Amino acid sequence: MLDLTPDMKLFSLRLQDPAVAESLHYEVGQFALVSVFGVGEAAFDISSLDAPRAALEFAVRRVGTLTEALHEMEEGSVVGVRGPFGNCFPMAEYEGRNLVVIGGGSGMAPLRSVVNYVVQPARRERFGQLLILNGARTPADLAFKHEFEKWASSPQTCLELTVDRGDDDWRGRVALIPDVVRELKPSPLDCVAIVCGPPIMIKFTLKALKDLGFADSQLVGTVETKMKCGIGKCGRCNVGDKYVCLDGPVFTFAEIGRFLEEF
Amino acid sequence: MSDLVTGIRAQVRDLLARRRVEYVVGYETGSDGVNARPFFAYTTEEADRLVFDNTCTHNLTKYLVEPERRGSTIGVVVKPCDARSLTVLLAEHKFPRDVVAIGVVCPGIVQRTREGGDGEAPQARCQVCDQHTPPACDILVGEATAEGPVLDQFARLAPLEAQSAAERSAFWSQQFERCLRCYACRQTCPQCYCDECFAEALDPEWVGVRIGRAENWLFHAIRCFHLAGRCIGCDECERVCPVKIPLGLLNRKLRKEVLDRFEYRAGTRSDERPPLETFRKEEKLDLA
Amino acid sequence: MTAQRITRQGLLDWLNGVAAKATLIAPVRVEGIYLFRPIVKIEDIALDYSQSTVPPKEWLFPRSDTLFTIERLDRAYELKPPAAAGPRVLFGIRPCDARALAILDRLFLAEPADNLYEERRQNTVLVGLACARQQLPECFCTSLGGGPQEAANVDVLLAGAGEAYTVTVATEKGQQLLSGATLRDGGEMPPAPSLSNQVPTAGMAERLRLAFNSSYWQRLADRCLGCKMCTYLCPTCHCFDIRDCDVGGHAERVRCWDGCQSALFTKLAGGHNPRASKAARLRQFYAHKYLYFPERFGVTQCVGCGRCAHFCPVNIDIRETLRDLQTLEVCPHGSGETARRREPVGAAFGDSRASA
Amino acid sequence: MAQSTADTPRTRAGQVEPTAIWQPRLVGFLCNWCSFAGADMAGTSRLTYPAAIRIIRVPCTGRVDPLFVAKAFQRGADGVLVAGCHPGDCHYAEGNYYMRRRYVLLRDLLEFLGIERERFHLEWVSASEGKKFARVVSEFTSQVAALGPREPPRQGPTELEAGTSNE
Repeated sequence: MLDLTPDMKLFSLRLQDPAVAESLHYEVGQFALVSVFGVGEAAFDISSLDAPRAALEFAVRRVGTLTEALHEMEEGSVVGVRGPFGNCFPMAEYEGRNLVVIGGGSGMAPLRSVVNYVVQPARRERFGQLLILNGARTPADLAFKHEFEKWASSPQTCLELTVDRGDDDWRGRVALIPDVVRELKPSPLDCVAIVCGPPIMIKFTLKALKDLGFADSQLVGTVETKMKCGIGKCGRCNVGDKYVCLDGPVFTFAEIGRFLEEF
Repeated sequence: MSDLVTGIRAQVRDLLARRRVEYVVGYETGSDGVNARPFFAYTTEEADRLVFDNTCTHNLTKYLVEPERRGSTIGVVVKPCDARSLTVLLAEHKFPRDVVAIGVVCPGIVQRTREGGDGEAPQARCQVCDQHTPPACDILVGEATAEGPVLDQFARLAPLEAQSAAERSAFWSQQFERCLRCYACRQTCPQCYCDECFAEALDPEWVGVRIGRAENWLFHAIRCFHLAGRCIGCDECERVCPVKIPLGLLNRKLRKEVLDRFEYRAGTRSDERPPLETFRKEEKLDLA
Repeated sequence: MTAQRITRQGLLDWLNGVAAKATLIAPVRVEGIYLFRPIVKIEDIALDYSQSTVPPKEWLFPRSDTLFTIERLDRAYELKPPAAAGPRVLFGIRPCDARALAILDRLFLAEPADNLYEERRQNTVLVGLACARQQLPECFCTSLGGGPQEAANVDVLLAGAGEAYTVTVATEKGQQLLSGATLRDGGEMPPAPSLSNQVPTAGMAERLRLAFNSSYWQRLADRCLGCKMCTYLCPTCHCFDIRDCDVGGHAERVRCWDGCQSALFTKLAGGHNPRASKAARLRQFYAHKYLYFPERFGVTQCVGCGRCAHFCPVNIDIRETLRDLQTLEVCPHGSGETARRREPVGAAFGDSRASA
Repeated sequence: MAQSTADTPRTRAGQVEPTAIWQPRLVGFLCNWCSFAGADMAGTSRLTYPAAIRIIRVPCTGRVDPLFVAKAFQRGADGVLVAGCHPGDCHYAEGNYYMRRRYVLLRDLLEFLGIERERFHLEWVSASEGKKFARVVSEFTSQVAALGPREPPRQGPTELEAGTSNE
């Protein structure tokens, strides 16, 4: 367990059964359901990479009873995990292209694995330029600070940080993400933009990107809806005709744009 | 067309034409061509779809407390009992905004049981109704009539009250077992308007998600108590219950005790505080 | 399929035999309504029942279902599965409700299959009871390809009333169940009742797509109370919630019915609710049945039983909605409001309603 | 599972144990300023009273939500005691006056639901009335004991579900 922000922790899960741990395989962007027995179960995006093999990691913000219980747990506690579920970022398709990765607040959680996938030294040259835009309410709320140096020092990579409200020590940007997008003007040419964050931020960031010439098919995001079963039966997570647990959580906005009202 | 219908339509047309209200909640004829259903009239033309007859059972004041309507100026058609709901809501300061109450003199509402039966008999509440002219309304439609004697509202309770505690416990256990917790009783009740219902609160989770007897018991017991001194007796909770739980009995019981102990009838006087919101230091309430 | 005859007494005798070997679940009259309940006395079965208020789906997909119990051990948990379901016979199921189970099968048995549902389904024999008359004034099964005497989704179908019933054996399972019944050859199907409702359902998926942003939903939702009755009484609604609860000293993970008409259904822990309005939730009810489910499973998720319309406290009538959607003037998505902005709901019924 | 009846004692887990002497399970909501102090006084004065009562301290009887009481009964309490400052002595001036009204109505409702009125008791106990507290608990315990165990609304699966009584 690692404190990422005042209300966000990174949890590392080690599977008890070595055989299951051995056979576990997951892709960038998939999610799993984590159980705190006696409290309940909820879906979280997996924040770690399958290879090189490490613990299963989830970045969890404290928002409700389940996340509260997770945050209260001690190192070495037992939780349940079901998964992996859902689709993934088609990382192979992105090879050779430029990437813009925009995360707002806890929206950075699913994007961390995208960034870490790309900045792997062995893999880095397969991708073009990487722009990471990480925004949060305050400097303290910026997650994954412990990895900023690794990200920023990767070749052809630019890490931009922004906050809504600075503090005495903050020397960086104080601006909303959509405004930063307009300022940085990433080129839509041969580029994919991956956006994740609160709905209101997504709405305005997408608009800013579209104004720069990005097409819906170049705009990718992960969608967060309430989810119970993870296998398409509980009937709760749909955005229009797409079920987040089966068809998502990764969507291009060409796919769900017409149902945006529901998201 | 009855005079009541003509009167309502004229009043609503006028309110809408003058832009006194954004829309009016009233009744129109439903899909079976017989029974009324709620209708929201936004235009003067739509005012002509409004009806009023002995099938207008819904208590439309429910719509006034919906969070989605906050900030709107609304007209609402009220029967005398619905007007009592409105009085309760006003006393509870649910309306910082403007409401225009169009009161209708009520002939009594028929049962229309779903399995046929004696559908034309008056509803239980109407059989003992002693208020046919709505009190405290902005507009009155129909001729105010002299009220008859006050009738025994609580005769229906007697058989159950005569039973032993164990018998009553078994009775309610059987009733609540059927409950699906669809929450229609709560959703139709104008006096149920909490932003977060205790029944669905997660922290702490008072009731529990299980749709079972113990959970259902707690839900109905507390929902009823939350209506103590506030329930005006429209019995809509009982009408809407798909599995026919006699919820009207529960609310009637507390209405009776509130009347006996505090001489209070919800919604009849706007200058009196509800019994659980106040106290008298000297009262003993049959306690030691 | 072969048709045979059985007398009323023969039927009751056979059911007595069935009840000795399996849990017999059948419609009984409770407080003036019909519900499917385990039968203690065969005479309690309401052979001539009108539609059950709660559909028999609750015997395969119960309102509360324990997924497992949780025992806390030292630094670990033990998860125990619930006791297995025994053999059951669901007697008297109406063709529409049987068809609804076939629809639920598509969902619950799709990989990965829901093992609780699957186990119960395998252990349940369905004995259908054809409709001798229209069950609810609002039912419209024939508009969705079903029928009051449809035998396709049951193991055995009985038709008739009073003293004699025609028996149609539809499956091997049904044949086995009937061994021991006193059957006579030469049963003849009684005439099917004529149904009063024909509702246009063709092309509904496309109509719903077009009407996605229509203000129609807002008008319809105006009177919606936001209860979950329509979803709980629907024989094909399957949405559920999963939570852990403390039951007298130990915890259980429970799956319970939940419905899309509740504001809490989609509300996230952080407070955001993607379906924040009654209009969006009501649209979800119809779109799920006539657009999303058909896209995924190839069938409409509605059998026309009419319960949602019949029991809705404020007369939100699916027949009317489907008719309205057919005639609604809608602009393609994205353009927002329709030309007739305040198009009143229920226009399909014409002006007859306006004169009181 | 065997259901306990009026004459068969049972343990916390609800099993029938013919040899044990049945003690009612009671919940006491005590106001912090008077009755909880009164209970303390009873303790320090070495007064004995039945241990069947589980005490929950509340800031004031006015804080006792009917939900607390109903929940206690739902989860199997045989009796619920609410005790607080005497009228006129409330630390918050008037909390107990509100509770007094709430109590009588809640008792009426619970009785109508099948919970005998003797199972729900309100008493005024001041900080100095340790003796009274011990007496109240003793009397309430025997009063509830005389009624016998209450069958709480059944928890867990009902016969509408798999694996239970009807199968």
